[in-house]
Amino acid sequence: MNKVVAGADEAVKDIPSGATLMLGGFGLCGIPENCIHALVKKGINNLTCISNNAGVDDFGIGLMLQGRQVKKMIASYVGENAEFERQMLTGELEVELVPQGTLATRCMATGYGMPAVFLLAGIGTEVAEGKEVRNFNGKNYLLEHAFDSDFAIVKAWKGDTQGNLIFKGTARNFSPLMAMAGKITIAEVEHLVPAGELDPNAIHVPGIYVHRIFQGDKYEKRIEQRTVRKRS
Amino acid sequence: MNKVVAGADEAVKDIPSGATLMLGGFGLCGIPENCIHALVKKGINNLTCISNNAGVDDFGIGLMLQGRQVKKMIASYVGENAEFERQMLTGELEVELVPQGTLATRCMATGYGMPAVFLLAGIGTEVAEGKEVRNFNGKNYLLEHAFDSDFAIVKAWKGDTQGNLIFKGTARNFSPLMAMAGKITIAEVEHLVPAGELDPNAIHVPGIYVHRIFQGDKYEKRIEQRTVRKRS
Amino acid sequence: MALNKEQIARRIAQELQDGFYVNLGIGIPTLVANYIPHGVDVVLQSENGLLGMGPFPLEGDEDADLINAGKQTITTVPGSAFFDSAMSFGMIRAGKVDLTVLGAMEVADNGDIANWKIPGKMVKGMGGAMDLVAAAKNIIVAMQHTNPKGESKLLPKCSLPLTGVGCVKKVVSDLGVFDITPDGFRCIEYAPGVTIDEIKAKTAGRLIIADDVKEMIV
Amino acid sequence: MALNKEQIARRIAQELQDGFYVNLGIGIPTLVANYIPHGVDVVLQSENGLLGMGPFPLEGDEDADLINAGKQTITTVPGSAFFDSAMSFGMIRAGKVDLTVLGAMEVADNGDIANWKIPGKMVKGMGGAMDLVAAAKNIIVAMQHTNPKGESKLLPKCSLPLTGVGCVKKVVSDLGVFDITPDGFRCIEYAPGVTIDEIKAKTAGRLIIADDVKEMIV
Repeated sequence: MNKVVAGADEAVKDIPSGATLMLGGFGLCGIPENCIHALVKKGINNLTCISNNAGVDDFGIGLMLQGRQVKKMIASYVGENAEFERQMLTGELEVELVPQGTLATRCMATGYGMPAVFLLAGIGTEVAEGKEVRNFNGKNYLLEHAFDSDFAIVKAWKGDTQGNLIFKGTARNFSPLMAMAGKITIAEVEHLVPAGELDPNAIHVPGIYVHRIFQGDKYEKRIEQRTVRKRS
Repeated sequence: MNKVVAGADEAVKDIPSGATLMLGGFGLCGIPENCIHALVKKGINNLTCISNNAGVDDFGIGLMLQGRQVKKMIASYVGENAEFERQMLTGELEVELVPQGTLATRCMATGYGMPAVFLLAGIGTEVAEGKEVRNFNGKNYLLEHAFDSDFAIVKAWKGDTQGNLIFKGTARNFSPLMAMAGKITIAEVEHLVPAGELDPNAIHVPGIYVHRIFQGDKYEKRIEQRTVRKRS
Repeated sequence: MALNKEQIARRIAQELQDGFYVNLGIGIPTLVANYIPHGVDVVLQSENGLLGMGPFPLEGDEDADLINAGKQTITTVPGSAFFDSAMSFGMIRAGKVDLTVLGAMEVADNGDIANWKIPGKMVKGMGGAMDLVAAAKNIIVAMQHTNPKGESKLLPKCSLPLTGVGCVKKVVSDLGVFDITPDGFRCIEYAPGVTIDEIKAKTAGRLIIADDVKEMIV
Repeated sequence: MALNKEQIARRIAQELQDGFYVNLGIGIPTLVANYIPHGVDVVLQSENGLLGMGPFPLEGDEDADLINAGKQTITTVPGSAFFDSAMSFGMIRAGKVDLTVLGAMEVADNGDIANWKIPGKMVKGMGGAMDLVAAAKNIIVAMQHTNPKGESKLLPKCSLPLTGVGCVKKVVSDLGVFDITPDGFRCIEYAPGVTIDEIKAKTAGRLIIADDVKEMIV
C-alpha cells in the first residue's frame, strides 16, 4: 500500500486539460506549492479550480492564472489578485462565488458520500437564486450539492507512505475536506515518514482517501499579512 | 472557561426524567461508565437514549434498563441483553432501529447545524418507510434528519479544563459526534489535564462543544469478546 | 463627538460575557480583542479553523501556518484547538459561538445586512460572511453611521445586495448603540457629545429612542 | 463435497487484489483475513473506526479500547488510523472501500440481500449492515447455500425483510461461486466433489451455468 511518488511532476502527470481540481489552503496558508509549480510547468489549461481563494499575483493559484490555465474558479474570496480581476472583468475567467462554510461543507459531503445537505448560508440573498429552499423547524435552508472533483491536491505537515496525513495549525483549513473529496487525491507533505511513525489517534485524513504522496522539495510558505507586536 | 465539575453526580444533577440523552460508545467500548452509574443512582426515568447499543444486562445502558429508566431506545444493534429483549417484547420499551452509519451521520448533522442530509442506507427496505426518497445522479437516497438531544454524555481518554477532548483507539466511535450534538455535553475522561497540555493539532472535540468535564473515579473498561492468539 | 474606531471596539467589548465564545470579523471587530474587560474570560474563534486565538506574535515569532481569517499572523492561547473549515462553520451553524461581531456597509431596520458586494465594482466574494450572518445566534455590527458622503448606512432597506436577512441584533456605530427591534433601530446609548437630533438626522431607517437612553461610557 | 467455512473464506480471499481496502463482516468473512494471498497487500477496515486492523492480540495484550465491529479484541498494523463512526461510514458511502464481504440469510437472483431480521424472532438490529450493502461498491456474500432444513438460500426473491436492494455482486457458498447477473445467479465455479445437478437442485433463484464453469481451487 505504498503510495509514494517521486515528486510533484510525477504526482500531477496524468492531470489533463479540462480537469476539475480541488486545491487546499486558506489564502496562501497551507497551499500545495510544489504541485502548483508542477501544474504551471506542465502547462495544461481549461481547468476548473475549487479553492477558497485564488492566490496572489505571483504565488499560489495566481501563477496558474498568469498562464491562463484556469477556465473557471469556484471560491469564496478572490480579492487579492490583479490578474484575476482583469480576467474576470474581460470574461476570460468564469467565477462562481460560494459562501465559505458552504464551500467547506460541500467538500465534506463529497468525501462522506452525501449527495446533498441543507445549509443556512445565503438564504434571502442572490446566492439562493435558483436553489431549493426548505423549512426545517421554522428556519429556511438551501439544498446544497456535493462537488464532483477529478483531482484533489493538498499540502499536509506530515504524511506516511500509506497516505495518512496530519496538518499543522490553521494550515489545515479546507485541505482534509478536499483530500477526502478527490476521485484521485494527491498529497504533498513537509515530512514524509514510514508507515507506523504517526500516532494513529492523531491522523486527520486516513490513507484510504489519499492516492499519491511525496515530500515537497522546498516550501516558501509565504505570509500574506505579517502582523507583529514590537518586542519591548 | 473552566468547565471542570467535581464528579459524575454533579455532572448529571440537572438531567430530568423525560430527557433525551445521547450516550457514546460502541458495545461497551468507550462508554461513559461513571455517568451511567450516576444516572442509575439518581433514578430518573422516562429517558430517551440515543446510543449505538444498549449495553449488556449488568453493564452500560443495561443497568439503566434494569431500573426501568429508559422509555425509548434509538440504536443500531441491541442484541446483547436479555432484559432489553423482555422489555421490548412486553412493549415496556419503545425501540427505534437506525442503520449505524445513518445514526452516526445524524449525530454529526446536529453538531454541524445541518437539519437534514441525504443518505443511502435503507433504500428499498422497511427503514425507508415513510421517508422522503430523492434521486441524485441516478441513485436513490433517503432524507435523514438531525437528532435533537438535550444532553450528550461521552467518555474520552484525555481532556483539559476547557473541555477539549482526545479519544483513544476504537473507543472514539460515536463519542465525538455525540459530544458535538448535545445541547449540554458532559464529558468524563480518564486523564484530566490543565489547558495547554494537549496538542492543539490533535484534539478531536474542541472545548466549545463541551459544557462539563471531570475525571472518572475508576474505569472497569469491560471487554465483551476477549479474543486472543496463544503465545507460543 | 463621534467615536473613533478604537472607541467603537471598546464599547462592543462591554457586550462580552464571561464564558463567551466569540468570532470577530475583519476591521473594527478585530480591535475588540484589545478591550476585553478584566475578569471576563472569552475564547476567540477564527473561522479558518481555530479556537483560542491570541494576540499578534512578537517580531520574529511569526508562523506562516498560524493565521486568522484576515490572513494576519497570530498566536494561540493555552487550551486552543485547530480544526478544519467544515467543523468551524459547523460549530457556528449549530449555535455554539455566542457572539459574532462584523462590519457592514449597510444595515436595515429589520436586521438585514449588506457587506459583501457593490454592483459595478470588483466583487471579491463573501468569504465567510454569509455563513456567519445566517448562522450565528447573536450578531453585533460595528460600523460608521454614515458613508463618506454623509449618507446614512442605517436604512429602511438595504440598497446593496444582501449578505443576510433579519439577522443583526445590535449596531454599534460612531454615534450610538442601537438594538434591532420590530419597530426598527432602538437607540439605547448615544456617543459622548452626540445629540439625539444628530442621530435622528443621520438615521434613514425607522428609529425609536429608548426612554432610558443614556450617554455611552467608553 | 461442500466446502467448510474455512474453505469459503479461503476462496473469497482469492478475490482480494493488491492495494484493496476491505471490510470484513462478522462470521465467515472475518476468517478471510487468515488467507490473504502472499504478495497481496490489503488494508482491513473495521466500521467502528479503524483502518489497518491486525490479528487478534497475544494473550495478555488485549486492550479494551481496541475492538472490531464484532466487539472482539484486535490489534493494529503499522500505518493504521482511527476515526469516528461518521467518517467510517462516510468513506464507505464515498466508494473508498474496494470490497465488502458479508454474511447473509438470503440472497435473491437480482442481488437483493436479507441478513438482519426474522419476523417473529427477537430483532437485534441492522448494525452497519444496511449502510454497508447500500453504499459499498463491491459486495461479496459468504454463506451456506441452504438452511438447516435443506432449503435454498439463493432465491428468486427474498422472503425475509431486506437489508439492501440489488447490491450483491457475487456469492461464495459451500457449493460454488456465483456472479449476480441480469439473468440471475451465474455459476462460475463448483466446489470439489459437488455436481452441477446438486447446485441446480439447491438453487431456487434463476441459475445459469457459465460455459467455462470449473472446479474451484481451494
